[in-house]
Amino acid sequence: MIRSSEDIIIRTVSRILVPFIQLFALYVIAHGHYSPGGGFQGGVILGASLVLLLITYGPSDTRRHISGKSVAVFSSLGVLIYSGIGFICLLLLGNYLDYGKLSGILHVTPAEARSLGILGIEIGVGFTVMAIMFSIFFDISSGGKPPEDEKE
Amino acid sequence: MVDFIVGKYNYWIYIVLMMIGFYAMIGKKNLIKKIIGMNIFQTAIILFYVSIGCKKGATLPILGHAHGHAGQAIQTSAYINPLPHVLMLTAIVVMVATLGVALAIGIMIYLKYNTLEEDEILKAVK
Amino acid sequence: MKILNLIVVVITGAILIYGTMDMPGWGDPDSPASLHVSPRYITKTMEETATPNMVTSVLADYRAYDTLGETTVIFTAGMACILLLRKRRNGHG
Amino acid sequence: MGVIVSIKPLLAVLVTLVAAVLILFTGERNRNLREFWTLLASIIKFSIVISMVPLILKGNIIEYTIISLTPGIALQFRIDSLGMFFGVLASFLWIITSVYSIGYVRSLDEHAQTRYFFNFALCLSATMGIAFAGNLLTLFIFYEILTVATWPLVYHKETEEAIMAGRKYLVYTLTAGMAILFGIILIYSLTGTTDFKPGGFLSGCGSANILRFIFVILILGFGVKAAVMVLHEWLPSAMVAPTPVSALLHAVAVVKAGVFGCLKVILYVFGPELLHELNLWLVLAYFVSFTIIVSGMYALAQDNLKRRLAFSTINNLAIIIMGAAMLTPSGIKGAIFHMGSHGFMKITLFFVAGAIYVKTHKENISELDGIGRQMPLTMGAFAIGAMGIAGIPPVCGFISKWYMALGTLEANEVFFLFVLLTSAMMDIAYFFPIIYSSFFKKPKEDVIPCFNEAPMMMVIPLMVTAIISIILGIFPNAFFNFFNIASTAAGKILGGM
Amino acid sequence: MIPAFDLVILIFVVICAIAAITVKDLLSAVMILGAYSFFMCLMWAEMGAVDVAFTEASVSAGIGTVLLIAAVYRTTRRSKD
Amino acid sequence: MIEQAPVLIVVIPLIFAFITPLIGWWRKELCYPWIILSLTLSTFCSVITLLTVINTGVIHYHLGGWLPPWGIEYAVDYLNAFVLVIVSFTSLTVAVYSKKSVELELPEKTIYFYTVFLLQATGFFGIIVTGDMFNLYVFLEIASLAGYALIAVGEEGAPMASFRYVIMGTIGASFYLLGVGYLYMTTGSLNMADLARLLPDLYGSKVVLVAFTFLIVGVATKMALFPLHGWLPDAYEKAPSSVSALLAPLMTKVSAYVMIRIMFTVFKPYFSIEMLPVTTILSWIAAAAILYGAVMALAQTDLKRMLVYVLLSEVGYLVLGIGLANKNGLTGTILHIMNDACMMVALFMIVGAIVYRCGNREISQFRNLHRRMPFTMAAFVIVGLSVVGIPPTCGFFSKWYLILGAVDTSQWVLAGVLVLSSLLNAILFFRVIEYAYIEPRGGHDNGGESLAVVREEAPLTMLIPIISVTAGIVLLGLLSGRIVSTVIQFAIPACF
Amino acid sequence: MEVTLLIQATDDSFRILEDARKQAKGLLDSASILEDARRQAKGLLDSTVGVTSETRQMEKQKIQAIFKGAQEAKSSFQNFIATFFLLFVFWVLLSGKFDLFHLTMGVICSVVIAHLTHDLLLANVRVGETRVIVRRFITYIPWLIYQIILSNIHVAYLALSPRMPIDPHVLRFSTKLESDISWVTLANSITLTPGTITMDIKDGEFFVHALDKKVADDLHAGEMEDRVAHIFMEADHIYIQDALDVARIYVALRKWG
Repeated sequence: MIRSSEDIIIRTVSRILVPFIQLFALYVIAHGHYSPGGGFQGGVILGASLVLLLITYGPSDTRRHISGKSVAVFSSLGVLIYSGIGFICLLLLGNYLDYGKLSGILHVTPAEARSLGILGIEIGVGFTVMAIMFSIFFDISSGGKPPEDEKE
Repeated sequence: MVDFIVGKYNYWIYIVLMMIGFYAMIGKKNLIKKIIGMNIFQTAIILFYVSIGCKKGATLPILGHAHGHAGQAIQTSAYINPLPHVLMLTAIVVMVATLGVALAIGIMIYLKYNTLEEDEILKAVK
Repeated sequence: MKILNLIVVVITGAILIYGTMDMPGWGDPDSPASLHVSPRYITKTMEETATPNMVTSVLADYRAYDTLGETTVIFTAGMACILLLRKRRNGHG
Repeated sequence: MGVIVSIKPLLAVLVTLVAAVLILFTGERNRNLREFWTLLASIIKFSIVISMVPLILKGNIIEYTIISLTPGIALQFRIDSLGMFFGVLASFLWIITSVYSIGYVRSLDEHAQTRYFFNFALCLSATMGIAFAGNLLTLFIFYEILTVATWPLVYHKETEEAIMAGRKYLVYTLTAGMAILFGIILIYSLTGTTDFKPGGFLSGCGSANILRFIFVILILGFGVKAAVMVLHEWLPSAMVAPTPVSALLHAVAVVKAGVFGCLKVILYVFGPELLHELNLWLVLAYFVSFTIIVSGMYALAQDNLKRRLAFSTINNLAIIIMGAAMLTPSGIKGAIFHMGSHGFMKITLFFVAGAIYVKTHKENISELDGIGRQMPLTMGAFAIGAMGIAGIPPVCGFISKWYMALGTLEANEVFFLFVLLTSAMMDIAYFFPIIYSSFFKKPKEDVIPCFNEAPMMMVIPLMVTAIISIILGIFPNAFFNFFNIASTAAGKILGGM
Repeated sequence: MIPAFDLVILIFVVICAIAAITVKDLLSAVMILGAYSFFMCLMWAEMGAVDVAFTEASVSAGIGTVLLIAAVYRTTRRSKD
Repeated sequence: MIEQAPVLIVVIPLIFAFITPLIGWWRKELCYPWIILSLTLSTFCSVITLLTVINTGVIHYHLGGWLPPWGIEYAVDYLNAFVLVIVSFTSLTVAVYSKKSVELELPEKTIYFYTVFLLQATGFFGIIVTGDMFNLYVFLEIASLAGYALIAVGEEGAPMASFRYVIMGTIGASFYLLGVGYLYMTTGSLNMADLARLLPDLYGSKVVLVAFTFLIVGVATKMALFPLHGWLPDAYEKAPSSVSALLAPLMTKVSAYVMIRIMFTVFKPYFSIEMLPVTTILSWIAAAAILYGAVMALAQTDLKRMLVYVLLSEVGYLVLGIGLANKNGLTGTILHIMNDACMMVALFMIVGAIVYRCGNREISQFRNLHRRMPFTMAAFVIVGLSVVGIPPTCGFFSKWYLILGAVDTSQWVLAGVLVLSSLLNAILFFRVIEYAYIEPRGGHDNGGESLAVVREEAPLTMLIPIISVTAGIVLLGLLSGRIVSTVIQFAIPACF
Repeated sequence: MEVTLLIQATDDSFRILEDARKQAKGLLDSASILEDARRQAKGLLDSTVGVTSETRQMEKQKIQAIFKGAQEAKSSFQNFIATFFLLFVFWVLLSGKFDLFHLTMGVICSVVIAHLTHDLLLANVRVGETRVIVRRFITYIPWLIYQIILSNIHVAYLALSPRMPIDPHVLRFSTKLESDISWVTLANSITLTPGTITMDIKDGEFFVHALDKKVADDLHAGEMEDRVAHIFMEADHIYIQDALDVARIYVALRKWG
């Protein structure tokens, strides 16, 4: 189903908008501490920008920006960052996800360590959500057809 | 009585929405319609939760000018209860995840039976 | 069948309305939900997590494990969609 | 009068279990080895059981607790005289049946022999468990194993008829099992224990109606295996099974397990005192007298030899229960001893039926004219068995029936004496024509009027059992103090009275 | 919180919900659902739940609608009810 | 690290699941040992947890170092720990078993299958171990989503079955969520222990009543209790065999666990018993479920579908014990959680093995199966006996406690239903055994092996789990007294 | 490499053009008295124009091809830098926080996004003086607004007049614009103007729905197109009317080359 859009307007506008959308997504992730938003919303927006690319430029062009493999790597990587941060706390003799314990290795106060921990997991969430949203959209819109030109 | 009805109109609306969604889930035959109903149903629950968190006269659950306020004591009643919001973030995520899986299954069904009507599919399965 | 569905729906609605009767008023700052657990999130968020956005601090710290679960839900959904729909041209995959 | 903890009861049960597994793994590849396992196990088992007899006779109780099943109930073996009696009987008859089965299956070249021997061993294991069980739950566990293990033996022939018989058997026995379970649970919730106690442990617990209800469902439950009339239907159908199986079913394992269960319920759970109090014994006795009379009549009407034997079995089992239901020393003594004597006699009769079938493929009585000339040893044994069943001295049946008759008198119930005598007359009426026609009637064309016995593997066991029947009739204590075991059991139960 | 505004949105939401499940054309239904989500998120924003509103806007009204549209394109717009 | 064991039970398979796709790309065949490793570690941790609980009592683990009710708490008591051990062992067994059947049924999707499979197990662990109402919901959804996907990749008709499961499952989960919301609204807490402390003052409130209703209905939907069971038969019948083997035993057991938690931990037992006639209603529904399941099973000609209905009936047993609400009844339920998990997992694995070898599940096609697959069929016989309730297999003992519980409350009809269902089960299973073992000879018994059947036993990765679970069934039966006295009697709420 | 080739090629083409023009002019001047000479000169001029349009077509393709390759080789880094700055400005506008932490974060994010999308934001833009384009674009906007107001009034008149004299029809015209960005600007301008909507663009052909004749005529007049072309320094005038601008491009190209 997905093929590159013929409509020049959509192509051009999305081409120009995508970087800004993505930056906005990162902004949302990074500023989750101060304003609404966070990893999840940012991730969804990132995913949406990729979906936009996919719709307008088709799978092959989109893969130049994010390949099928890196989607899957990102989806695993994100949750791994999250659970990994939790696990590091465990190694630092804290409970699981007890970021306060990170203050020891980050040389900041526990509250700030928690803040940084939050940022860390937001990033993880963002990765996963982005990759998964993209991949779900890809699967649903392609409906089971194998991607045309994916290299295994 | 009037107070009872007016004072909780949020809850009434949420019940109405939920019933609409619920009916679509169990009463409609079209799979996409069912999914739409599911969406409405879950959104209604989220509305309910958000209504729980509301506080009259309170502001967003973000400490305004955090650095400036450092010295002052924070009034609990000044901020909306953040916990239901957190829960609902999770619920929304769950919602979209369910939506994705449901759609994927719906597409599988369509690819196999070329229809989205439940009765026709059941006929085809047999 | 339609009637049956409607009846189920109406019964559920009736139960919900019944429950609504005892609910604390909407937006009441003294409702139990606002008094028991959440005050700590509101008052201590800066002090304990250095994060002014309470939603974020609760989401990613106090109840971080829920969020891990939530991310896992998304991950599961993604894997599920791949499992359900993606077909590989060759067996290796 | 001490309690001795010993692992022997467990060993006695396990030996056969191990044998069963070995049989299964040896399979068809090495028939001799497989049957060697059977024989070896049976002999080991018998010697283990026998080694415990002296202790029991001294009045001891042998106990072994394996594991706690629920609070208050353990998987426990406790051997007293009654259990010992049944144990000795079963383990001894297994040796003989094994020998006979080997002869039987080999000469008929049966299919699925491994399964046959496997289930046989399993049955015996379960029977031992029943005999040695220390409480109702343990007994029930082995009882159910027995039920399931016997089923493949019933449908063994795998004809349409055999399968139907198997189904019938299962329906009856499993339903009964559930009734028993329900009864046990009621008892447990009333008393918190199910340990057997000579003279019963239920008195004083619960209202009379509940106790009556428990008694009824337990007796009905065990009564199914004991083939009490109206619940007997499975037994004649199960006669399609191979003859050694019938012999085992009817003489040793299954029906005796049922009767044993009834006895346990009557004597060890409720106890004479309580039964008197609740007036249940009389009801029970009337109930089984009905069986005695009707089954006798049925037996007269049968032409198939094994079916006739089956109804005779029903008759005798009912007699045993009736004897016990008298709740008098002689009655109980007679009942217990009749378990043994009937076992020896009936197994003889079934062996004979099997031998005839193996040799001539005949199953109907009307075809047996003159067969005595062809198979004199076999038919001689048959005559001894038949006499014993009918209660003619010097065969052992006489002694047991004598005691039971005494028991009825002690209980002052002449009616039951009359029932006993009537049944004896019927025994004569349905067995003696066979003996007469087989020896004195003119043989039919296809009977070869010369000595032509079944294989020795079959004839020797049936001769042995016949001879033992006679010996027991003359010296009741000859066989490992057989009679003494029975009388100590009776004494202990009534000790409290 | 402005009650009138609140009430108007709530009514819109209900109308959208009913329309979404009654419209026979699936694509329209999905679009209406998107509108429903959007109104919902407006309402939440108005109730102070900015985070939830943001998420709803990006997820339900955004990705969710996109997924539904993709699915409808992939399958069929026709619906019997 | 021992004090971290409760969280490791969940976190290890979680992390492993995240890595599984990566591993799968590197070496596809490593996925299988990878998840086995993960589940083994998890099982190990759960056993450690159980031992710790037995030695030192209830474990409280505070995730993120936040004290409850502010943070999420793992509260592991006897009940949790026991169910955890069961669930982890079962999932490990099924994981070992799944190798061949996945290779056969889903050759192209092994990586993702194993990933989702592991996530499914993780979801179960998370549900059981948590002490927080909302956390439970999250893990419930993980398990459900994974379940939807795993079912949908089954045979013909599976997607539709799965779709109906999605709808019903979402309704159930949403009702649960709604119930949690109502509770939160009146108490302001999500922690189970905290709720248990706060709720008694509010028992008169209509909100609490509604919350309770919705929680129970939600869980009952997930559990497929009788009137809400519509999704279950198709879903579990059509799923791939290893998925049925995982989901069918565990989803219902886990839901039963949740139901016990809600009824007797979050709410005080007297609320569930006296304030509302819940337990009475539940026990009658359960009785209906038992009979319905057994009768429907009788009507089936397909073995797997028959087992699915048997499962419905087993759900009835579980709920019946809860509904009886006394010591024996609950003991029965908890014991039955273990026993039924073993029995169902064994049965569904056996069906899978039969399908693997013979390719069909019609009972009437089972002729000579005992020659073809002697060990599998022997296992089937033993498991069947256990389901029927023949001692000394474990199925008997749970039934024993349940009947005892029914007798204790003088619910004669319920006791009668239990007994009757045993008989119906007996008919069911002996019918199958008859087909598999008896080769009818048209009247003549000439003997000899007339039909030469090639012995074709299931592959070892299938056979070993089947045999070990079967052995476990007998062993657990014999050990049930020990289990009851060391674990279960402490798992029952103190007031019984 | 490409750049030198490119320059040579364009230089060649221009030399031809200039030659032809000079020739024609000279002929026109010298033979102004003679009627037939003038006619001859006119014919020559016509033929040169014919030649030019042909060669222009060829050259255009050739140049475009070369331009693309050249751009890729040359500008990926420059694009990256430009994108980065654009994005960073955007970030700062969004964030409004100027502490080190957030700025660092902004830099990191911008770098990442710029790396990922440098070929999107500034891709495909014909080489032109950015400053010129921006300046022209800004001056274009007031004009556009003016147009919008005008047509607003017109449409209001149409809508409010009792007869409703609308005459909807679809215009189809091919444009002289070349780059997608200019197409999009034109299309959006058309759409923004009330009364007209761009329905589709296919291979440089616009399909525009117009509300009545007057608006359609306005469009046909091509002023808007010309202005857009002017912004992006495209179409014919790149060769003739905007030689200066073009020259500037070459200067720039030489500098980069």
